Amino acid sequence: MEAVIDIQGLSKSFGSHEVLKDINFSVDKGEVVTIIGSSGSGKSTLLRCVNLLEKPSGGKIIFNGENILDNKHDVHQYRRNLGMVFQQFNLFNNHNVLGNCVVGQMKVLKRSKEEAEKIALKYLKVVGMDSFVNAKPRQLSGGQKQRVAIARALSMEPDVMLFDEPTSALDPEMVGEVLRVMKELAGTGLTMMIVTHEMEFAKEVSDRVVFMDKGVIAEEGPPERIFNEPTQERTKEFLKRTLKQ
Amino acid sequence: MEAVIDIQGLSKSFGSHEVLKDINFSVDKGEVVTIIGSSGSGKSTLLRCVNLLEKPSGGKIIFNGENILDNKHDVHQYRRNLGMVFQQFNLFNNHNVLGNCVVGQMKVLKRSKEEAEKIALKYLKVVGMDSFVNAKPRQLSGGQKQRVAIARALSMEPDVMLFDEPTSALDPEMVGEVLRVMKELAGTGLTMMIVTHEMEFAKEVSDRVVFMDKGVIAEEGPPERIFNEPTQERTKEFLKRTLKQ
Amino acid sequence: GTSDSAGSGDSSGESDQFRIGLEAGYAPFNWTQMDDANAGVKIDGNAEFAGGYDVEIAKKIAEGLGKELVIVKTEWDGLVPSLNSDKIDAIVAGMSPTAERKESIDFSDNYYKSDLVMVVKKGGDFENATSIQDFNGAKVTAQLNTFHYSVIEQIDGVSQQPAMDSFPAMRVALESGIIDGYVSERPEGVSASAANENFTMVEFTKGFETSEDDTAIAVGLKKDSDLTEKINEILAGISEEERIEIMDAAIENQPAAE
Amino acid sequence: MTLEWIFRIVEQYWPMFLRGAGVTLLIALIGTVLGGLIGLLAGIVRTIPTPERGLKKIGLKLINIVLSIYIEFFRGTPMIVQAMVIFYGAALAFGYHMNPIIAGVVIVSINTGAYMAEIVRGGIISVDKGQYEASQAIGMNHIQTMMNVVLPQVIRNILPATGNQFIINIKDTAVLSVISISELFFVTKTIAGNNYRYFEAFFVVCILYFIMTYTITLILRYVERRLDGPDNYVIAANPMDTAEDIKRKTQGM
Amino acid sequence: MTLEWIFRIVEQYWPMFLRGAGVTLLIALIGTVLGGLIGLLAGIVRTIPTPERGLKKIGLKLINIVLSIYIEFFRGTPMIVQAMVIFYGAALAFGYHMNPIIAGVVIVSINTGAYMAEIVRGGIISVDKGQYEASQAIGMNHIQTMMNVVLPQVIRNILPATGNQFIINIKDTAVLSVISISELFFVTKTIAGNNYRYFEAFFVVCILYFIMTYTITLILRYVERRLDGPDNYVIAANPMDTAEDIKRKTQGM
Ligand SMILES: Nc1ncnc2c1ncn2[C@@H]1O[C@H](COP(=O)(O)OP(=O)(O)OP(=O)(O)O)[C@@H](O)[C@H]1O
Ligand SMILES: Nc1ncnc2c1ncn2[C@@H]1O[C@H](COP(=O)(O)OP(=O)(O)OP(=O)(O)O)[C@@H](O)[C@H]1O
Ligand SMILES: [Mg+2]
Ligand SMILES: [Mg+2]
Repeated sequence: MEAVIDIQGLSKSFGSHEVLKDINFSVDKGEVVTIIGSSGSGKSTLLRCVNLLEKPSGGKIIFNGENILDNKHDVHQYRRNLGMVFQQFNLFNNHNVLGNCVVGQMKVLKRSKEEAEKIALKYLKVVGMDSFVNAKPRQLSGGQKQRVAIARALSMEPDVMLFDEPTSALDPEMVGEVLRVMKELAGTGLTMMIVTHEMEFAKEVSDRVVFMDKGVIAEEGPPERIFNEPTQERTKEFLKRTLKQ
Repeated sequence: MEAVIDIQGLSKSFGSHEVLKDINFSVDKGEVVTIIGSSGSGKSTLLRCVNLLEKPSGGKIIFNGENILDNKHDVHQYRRNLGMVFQQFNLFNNHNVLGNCVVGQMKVLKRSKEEAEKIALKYLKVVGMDSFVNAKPRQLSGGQKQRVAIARALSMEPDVMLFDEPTSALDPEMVGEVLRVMKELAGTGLTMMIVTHEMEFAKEVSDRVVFMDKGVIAEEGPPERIFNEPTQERTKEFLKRTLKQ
Repeated sequence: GTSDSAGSGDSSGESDQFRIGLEAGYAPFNWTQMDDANAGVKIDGNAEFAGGYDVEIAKKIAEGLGKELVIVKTEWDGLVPSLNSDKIDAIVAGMSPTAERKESIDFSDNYYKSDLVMVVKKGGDFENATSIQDFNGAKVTAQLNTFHYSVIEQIDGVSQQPAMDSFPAMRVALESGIIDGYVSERPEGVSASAANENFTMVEFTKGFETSEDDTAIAVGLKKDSDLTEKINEILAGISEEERIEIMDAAIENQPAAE
Repeated sequence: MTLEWIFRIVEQYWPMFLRGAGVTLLIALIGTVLGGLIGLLAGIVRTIPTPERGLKKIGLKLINIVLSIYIEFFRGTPMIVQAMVIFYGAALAFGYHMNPIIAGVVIVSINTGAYMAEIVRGGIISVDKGQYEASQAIGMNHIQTMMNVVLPQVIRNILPATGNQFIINIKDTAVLSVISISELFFVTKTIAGNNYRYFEAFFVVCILYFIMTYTITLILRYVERRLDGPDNYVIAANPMDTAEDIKRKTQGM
Repeated sequence: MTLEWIFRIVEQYWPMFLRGAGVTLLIALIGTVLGGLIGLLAGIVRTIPTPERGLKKIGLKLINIVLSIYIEFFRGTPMIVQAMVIFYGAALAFGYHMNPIIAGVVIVSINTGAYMAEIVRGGIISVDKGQYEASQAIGMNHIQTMMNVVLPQVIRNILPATGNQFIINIKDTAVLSVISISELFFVTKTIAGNNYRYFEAFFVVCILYFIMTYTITLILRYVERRLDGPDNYVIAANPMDTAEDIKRKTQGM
């Protein structure tokens, strides 16, 4: 299958602090890749590098055959293909729930107001937030914010979704629901990169699991193999502590 | 055993929107109560009412035999007995990691700088953040922030800890570690109210589980009973979806 | 300095100081200089010295009163309030004893009288005017709230421009061609044309009709001040020739003439 | 100061006072609005992320330098001097005689713009960086991000400082009398000079200033409350629908 | 305007210019600092949560009303009028003769305080509410919260607007000549009046103003960078320690 995103030798430093080191991996069209690893291992930074919110210190990101780190590349055009759900949600404070899901569609995708609202409502319904269209972000609970953030990203109908812990604030029931939606989306050919701490979730949803440790990819493979027969010492230790919990 | 916090007929409305309705329950000294329930059911609001960050619309909160909703009561004095870990962490942006854990001790508890730093480092070590003392909140990953928030609350050495999803941003391994610390703390007589979405965690850590649904306590009891033989229809449904996930 | 600061002294009549207020920026009546050349007087609470026609007259008054002269440098708008709040004993600042001013303060007898002139551009259409009527059609203005402005309407067919806030503004306006001339008094006109080669002063053989109150200048005093009488006596002792002499010396000594 | 004189002055000169106040308000209002727009524009430009490419980078750098010079120059020199240089300078250099009111509006706007640019900068700093990133992540370009997400939040935060600026403008227009604009302060000086009732005339003008500035304060407070929106929100369908209910309802989807 | 005259004026009068600039800078500096403190204090007071208890509630309400009157009154009236009322009024009414410089500092501080109070209000609005709540939750009272958590963040955000205020003060001290203060602008008018070289004298003063304001800008920018701290942080022990390592190390605890 064809790689949508191909990351080659990616590295990222904050000052002298090297957070990502020589990351190599690719994601195929329609594939669901989950990224696991301990806190601070660079998972969020990796996602942020992929959509260029952080400027990588080195390496290449090949998207549809082009290196988007090339200077000639239009960043905004590229980002339209990617949706992102942030770990901190980052809902637009000056818009209500509906506005959060509509503004990008209208301004970036130039959809009409009616169309944008129809699509927004569709995805708000999926996450169970359609009755809160009028609420401002500050009036929402943690889980509600996260669901709106998911709906906002989905409303843009991107090719690739980057989820940074999309279920951290959700109750298990909602996690199940989101899982169901994601599977549906994966079925429609949506490519996904998901950072998660929920191993069950990772097992269930992913085609491939990437285990990150201290800024490098320690191991990757299909979930069955990673979870049942990890080859690396670090992975084993991480999973041991995790699973016996 | 004696109740530390006794909540009687507590209610809370935002405008016409009633978020908590006639909540009654009490927490004994040294007890660990977990609060579960779906997103938006009022769990965070309940915790926020307990430490008066939200003013309850009605009811009583009896702490050590006194109704702290009485006008005569000194709110700040009362809050010193409570520690809180926020769902959104709310680290002080103008302090570094150490400063976050030290400022309250020095200003509120009037501890000396040396003592405060010693205690802060002790708890930062517990959450594995002692090597990040110089980092500013904006330089931390999600899980790192959450761990600092936990250390900050613990540094105040309160009688009662209110945790709002203390493990949402933690990797499973860290969750295990935090769990271990909490159990230790519970052993020392610390009382805890924990909102969580992780049923495993709730099962393992709590003496009692409270299930909230649409602003009311639908059911409460020891974890074994709630998880294995729930009596309420709503609880059953919530757990069914949850557990089969 | 004579006292440590301008406001600290108690300036009641019993003191041995004669405190006068002026702008020290209205040459040749009064100006500021860096040293005590030409018998300049130290400005209170300030490192500089004041000189000019007003200062010379004030010296004579102080001498006559047997008091030490203290000069308080104050913005024009602050002079009357300073006098009325006893921060100074007198205003000796080229101030005309107009009827309106007389409502809030008293004046001594006049100690100078000047004629109105028109300051125009050298080499311009109006350089050789002799009558105010020669300014028919000219764009003329004067300083706000002065009688200079109200006499402009005596010129037939004049294009009277809005009054301006200050002499500097008028000089800029004249230089830039926004106006053709401004009404002024002789000492200012002499000085302006001496200082700026582009300006010249038109003196009229057939000039403006003015009232004595407007063209003369006098010492401003607090209402019912017991100084008024004494100062009038002293001023009476300064002859017309002596005044002209002092003014000529002032025009000659003023900083711009260097 | 007598009450009688105050009434006499008001009675006799109220049309002059009103016209003066009108001119002042007009210049200050247009000046603040245009200045605010300049400030926001400067904010947009100054936050453009530095491009990689050589030429664009140099271009942006140049624009930023020009912007800095503009801000420092107009904040750094007195408005009265700017007014004289622009008004008389234009006449002197090009023989171009501007309409004084238009010149006044231009000067006040440019001047306010320099101050507003700094106020906006402070406002942008205080908006959470996550807001910018979230907009970028859904593909907005810099201008879209600023227009739709960042600046609306900035505007709300800098409203109090903008109110200050408006009030400062109302009072600072006084220096425009130097270019023959009959604004309120100059009118008052004229009236005072007519009567030599300085105290009374300035008392009246103080009250007029106060009325203008206080009205502005009230209007801005109202705008602030409007921007904050209701503390409450309306739940579209049934109140207290939680996830389950909605799921049940939308199961068919 | 000739270069020759500029040099002559500077040569002859530089000590006067310098002394005038010194007075201006002194008053503006102290005025801005004190005004800033007043503004922060007003910010603390205005954000005190309304107490439940009757008497305290009324007391707070009263204080807030007084504060509003202060702000609206001093923003709403020209500083020159305030200066005259305070300076000459004190002498007239109580026979109390203030030192003009002290009077000037007092007036500028009070005036700046009224503006800063609004700027601080904008700054407080823009600090995330969670910061306030987190401080409250660890038992800080209102003042501790404001001093240790909220205001430090506010100060950083309002620094650009404070720079504006400083610059405005430098220029606005000009009106204090009415109470016999020989500040820079008055000094310049004097020099211009002496020589009839208005263009040259005002050119010099513009340059002096510019030097002062630009220096302030540079200092404030430096302070901003200092407050922001390094973009990087030093990891205390080994770099790239992640949770496991530390856990391993601290297992013995
Ligand atoms: N300030 C507010 N104004 C209006 N409504 C609010 C406000 N804060 C919370 N709510 C509403 O109150 C309800 C309960 O919120 P709360 O944060 O307590 O939920 P929760 O149980 O903690 O959910 P989660 O698990 O998603 O964090 C939600 O419907 C929320 O929209
Ligand atoms: N702006 C920044 N400046 C300096 N260091 C940073 C910055 N952002 C992140 N880091 C550091 O980079 C490392 C990786 O952070 P990252 O957010 O990618 O972790 P993560 O794997 O997402 O962790 P978590 O599971 O806790 O969210 C952390 O040690 C963090 O402190
Ligand atoms: Mg992360
Ligand atoms: Mg919550």
